[in-house]
Amino acid sequence: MKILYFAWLRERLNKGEEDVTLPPEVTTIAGLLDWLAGRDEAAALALEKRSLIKAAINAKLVQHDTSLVGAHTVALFPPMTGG
Amino acid sequence: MKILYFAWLRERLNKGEEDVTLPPEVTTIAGLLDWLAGRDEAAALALEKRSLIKAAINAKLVQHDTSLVGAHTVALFPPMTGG
Amino acid sequence: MDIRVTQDPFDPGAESNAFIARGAAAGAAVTFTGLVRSLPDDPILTLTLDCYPELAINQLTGLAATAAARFHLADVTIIHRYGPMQPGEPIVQVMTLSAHRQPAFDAAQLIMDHLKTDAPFWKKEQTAQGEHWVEAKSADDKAKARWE
Amino acid sequence: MDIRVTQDPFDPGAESNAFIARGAAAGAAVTFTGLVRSLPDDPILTLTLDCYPELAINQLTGLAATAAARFHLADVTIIHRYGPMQPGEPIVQVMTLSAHRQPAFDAAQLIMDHLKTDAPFWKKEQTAQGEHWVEAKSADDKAKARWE
Repeated sequence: MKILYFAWLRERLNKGEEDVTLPPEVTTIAGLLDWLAGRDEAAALALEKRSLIKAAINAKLVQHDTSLVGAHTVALFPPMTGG
Repeated sequence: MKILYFAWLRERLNKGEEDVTLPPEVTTIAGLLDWLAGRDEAAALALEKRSLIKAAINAKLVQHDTSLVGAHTVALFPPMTGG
Repeated sequence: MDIRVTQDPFDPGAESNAFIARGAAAGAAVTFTGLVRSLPDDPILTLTLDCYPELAINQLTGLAATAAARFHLADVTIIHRYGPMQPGEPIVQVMTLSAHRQPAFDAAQLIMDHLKTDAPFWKKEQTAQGEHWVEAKSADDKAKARWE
Repeated sequence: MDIRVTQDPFDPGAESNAFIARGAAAGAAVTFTGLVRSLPDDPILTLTLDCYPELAINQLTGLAATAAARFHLADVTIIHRYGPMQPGEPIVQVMTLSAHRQPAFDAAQLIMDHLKTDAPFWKKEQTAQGEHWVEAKSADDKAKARWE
């Protein structure tokens, strides 16, 4: 599964994307965030305030409790500030 | 004093403007409308519905009870439909 | 502030660009363009606007100044054509510039809502059935009243 | 309907003219142009927008379709740039076309109010003091909520 990072999340994690193989117990966006945060301290810090992390699966906006079934691309990013 | 007519008022009166010399008892827009309506039948008909006649004195919108003192140009016209 | 009442056609996009170029750093520009409408069931051949230019300039200038003060606009432009026009041609353009989008939208709407009933223009439609003066709409009075 | 997410600069007036030319007989066109703002007390040197283009196209397409259906638009176009930009340059342009001015105004505002919080763009401002990511504003959530 591919993960994309945007804006300050990309900068704090120092990467725009990565390919990951998830353990079977990671089944939702919330689970993915926990798993990512547990990998290293930079991720733990960047993902600390979960309310500031938004997510998309396969280029569709989703909630944190959305299932990862069928997800080939997950994007994680802060609240939008365009326009 | 010059009087200007616009839109269907100009067409019904068959003139865009005229110079008039008012009798001393005509002192307001309402008085002017009465006086014009009394001159001929076309004017009486065109000015019949007074609520459809709007007026300006010296290129400023006025009410029917506004005094004609200082008026060098009076414009009479139907409700506006621009934009 | 730029107020124009003219018989000449104008280029909506070129006017927008010139307006924006004067104060782009403000941030938010709203443009309303009113065009000669043509209904499929009774196509308009020509729309002719009668106008009292001197009063129109006075009214539009007052309206632009009111909107600029109320909504703290960085700039405002009103262009209104009169004379004969064809379907699709621009009749009126209102442009507002502000630091934020909401005041720019509100100002453009306030100007249009007042312009409809307060600026001395009168529309005459010519169709295959003949010609007639457009009647003033009570909806336009209501649209204006919401700003009071 | 035309949705564009692009790194290339665009010409606001040329886009308005092309939009109007496609359906001018509708009558009322509203254009909102958002430009790179620059505050006098801390001038912005460069504004850089990060973007997730695939999601942006999905979100803007959905938003345009929602607005078009709700306000019976004749046409709608959204253009949004990303990448580095200078003060005064256009970031976003929303254009709506309708038979009447009120739906055209409402649709353009609904699109902008949703776009601010729902389209995946992120602004980073570079000033003499350094660079920082713009924070999301609660005012933007409120502006969106009024359409619910």
